[in-house]
Amino acid sequence: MSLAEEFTPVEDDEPDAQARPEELRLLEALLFAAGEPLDEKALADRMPSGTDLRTALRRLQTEYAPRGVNLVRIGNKWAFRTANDLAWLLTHEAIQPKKLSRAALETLAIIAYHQPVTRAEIEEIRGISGAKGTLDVLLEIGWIRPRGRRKAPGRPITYSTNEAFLSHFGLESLTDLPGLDELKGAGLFDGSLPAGFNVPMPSDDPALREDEEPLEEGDLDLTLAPRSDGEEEE
Amino acid sequence: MSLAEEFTPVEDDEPDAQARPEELRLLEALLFAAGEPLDEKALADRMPSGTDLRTALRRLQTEYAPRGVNLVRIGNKWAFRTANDLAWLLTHEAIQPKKLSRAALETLAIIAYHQPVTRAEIEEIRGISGAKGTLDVLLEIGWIRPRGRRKAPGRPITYSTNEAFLSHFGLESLTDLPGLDELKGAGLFDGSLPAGFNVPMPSDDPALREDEEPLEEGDLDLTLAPRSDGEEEE
Amino acid sequence: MTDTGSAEIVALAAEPERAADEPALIVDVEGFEGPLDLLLRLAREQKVDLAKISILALADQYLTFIEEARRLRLELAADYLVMAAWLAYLKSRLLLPEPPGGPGESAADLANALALRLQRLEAIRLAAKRLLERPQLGRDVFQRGAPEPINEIKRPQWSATLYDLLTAYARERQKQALARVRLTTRKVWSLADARAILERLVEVATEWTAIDQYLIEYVVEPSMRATALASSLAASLEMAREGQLELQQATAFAPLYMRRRSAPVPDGTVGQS
Repeated sequence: MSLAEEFTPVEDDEPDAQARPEELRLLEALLFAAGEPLDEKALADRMPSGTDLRTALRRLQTEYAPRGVNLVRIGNKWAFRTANDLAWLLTHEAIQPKKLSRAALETLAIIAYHQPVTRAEIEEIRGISGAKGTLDVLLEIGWIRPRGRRKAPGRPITYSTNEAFLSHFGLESLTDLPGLDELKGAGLFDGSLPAGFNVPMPSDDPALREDEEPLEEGDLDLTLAPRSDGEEEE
Repeated sequence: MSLAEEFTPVEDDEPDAQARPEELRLLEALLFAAGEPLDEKALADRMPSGTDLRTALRRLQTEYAPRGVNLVRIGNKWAFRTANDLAWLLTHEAIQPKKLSRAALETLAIIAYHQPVTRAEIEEIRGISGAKGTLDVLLEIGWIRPRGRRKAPGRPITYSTNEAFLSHFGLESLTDLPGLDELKGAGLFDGSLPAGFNVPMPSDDPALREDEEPLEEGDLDLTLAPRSDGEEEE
Repeated sequence: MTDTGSAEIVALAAEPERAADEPALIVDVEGFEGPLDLLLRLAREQKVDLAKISILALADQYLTFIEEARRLRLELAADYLVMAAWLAYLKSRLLLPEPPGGPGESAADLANALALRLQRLEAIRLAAKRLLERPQLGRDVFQRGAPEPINEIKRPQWSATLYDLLTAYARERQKQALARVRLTTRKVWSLADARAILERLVEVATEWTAIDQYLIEYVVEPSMRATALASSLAASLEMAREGQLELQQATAFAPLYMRRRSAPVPDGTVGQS
């Protein structure tokens, strides 16, 4: 049963209701029910003759100004619209399940295990150039962050994963990522690995390493710039 | 040039505007913007947490009661509607309603007052067979719905009205059905009806009754199948 | 319901002015909604409260109507005939003295049940009428004419799992690991490479020179030594055969010396082993 059943309009709440001119009732009904904004002629035609439309519209606009619905003029026409400041109320966030591209997943995995890692290093491990688009995707999703610059020619940016990454993949810390033996045990690597093949022990220690230096101001803007679609690797 | 250009809302006209809670602005914006009635859960979801929805809806309903646009309750939902007495003004907006056949109208009334009810029970009250075509018409208009099956030989489908019915006829709930009390008082709704038919009050409570069981998959398709024209009763 | 029952009958009776052998009409399409509807209209003729109606008189009226319809060769729907049979039965029960302790319901009970059915149908018709008199949406009251749609913001939810991540990592690393092994096996000195280098070397080797020294200068990686030596030996033998250079080696595994041959010699002096 609904909470509304006990509702009965409380009459004494609006002492001025009686004093409100009938024209205002008519105008608000007309403007509410209309499928499109109405011009003054259309309104005048439908209102009782002798109505002072100017005054009535003005009073109605004033009445509604502080409300969640305003009476607005659009061109030469009038319409009710929800108040501008309430646009947020009329937006609905729909969750859209999306699959990460294979390139993005591989790049993310390399960052997770090899962090801090530069774009060139990712490309070397993957044996494919063009990691920029993928990095931008991952930055946009918010699972990686630029954390510093490598002390090397070109001072490339180093990337690491962040807390959102841990949270999404249900990891307490990067040390929870399985090592080579566990990956082998899970059947993810087959037997034909060369001698000396290794999987790094990832660390998300925020302290910069010896071969890293901090990002400068402006670096973040740069790396978060909207990616150009042409570069995207999907 | 429009008269509207010179309009600037006159602040001193509404001294109470400042005192009006923000919740009312949000609620009226939501309800005004929506094309369809909104249920209390949807409203609560959009309102800031801690909002006393009961109080806010009640106050809004009171505020709008004397206006040309009223806040009405439809089942568990709320919507703004033009005031009942202004039909004469809104002839532009009026759509010629499809005229319901006498058979369809009577069948609708039987479902409304006796729900949940089976086709055989409808035929019994009307003293005529062939209610199928009429039921199909009402299902197509969208005022009734199959809601379950009666635990009886043949497991006939039970029908009830739905929210679109309440909305169309401006009923807050089934207890507002016109003349319900008199009809009930005259003992006409619980006379020598078939077993399990002596329903004290019509109810569209979605919970099935003791003598009902749920529809199965496919039941809906069956009952909503396009009616064959031959069976149509108009 | 503007017409009275009798008016309907008159209309019905007057209507079919056609040859007797023409197909008959079905009465209920002519304005009656079934036998109860017909009974209800006939009852109105009695102009009394439905609760006080004479069921006997009503049964008579109904049966008369049916007979009239038959006389006019109107085809009646089965519902009407069933009702006629039932009313004829009821009439006989009502006219005969009730057998004491007879089976089932008394005739009066049956008559009352019929009266109740008629009242119920009338009540539901009244209810339907009042329902129809209510303000209706789209006719009398209106919803917002220009609703403002809710903007949908699509928020992606990424479906990658830890398993996906690990699989991707292993796949990527394995692929590269195997690719690198192939790359190193390709790192050999081909005979052509060796010969090109030797041809450049012999330009300066006018004196006996240990070939190893030159080669090590060129071959940085120790892992390449074997392939470099093998290929250059084969290339140098080839070049000696062509008379471009001379080779000499003191013993097995001793350094291999070579020098450019100043002038062609008919008999090759390929080094002694």
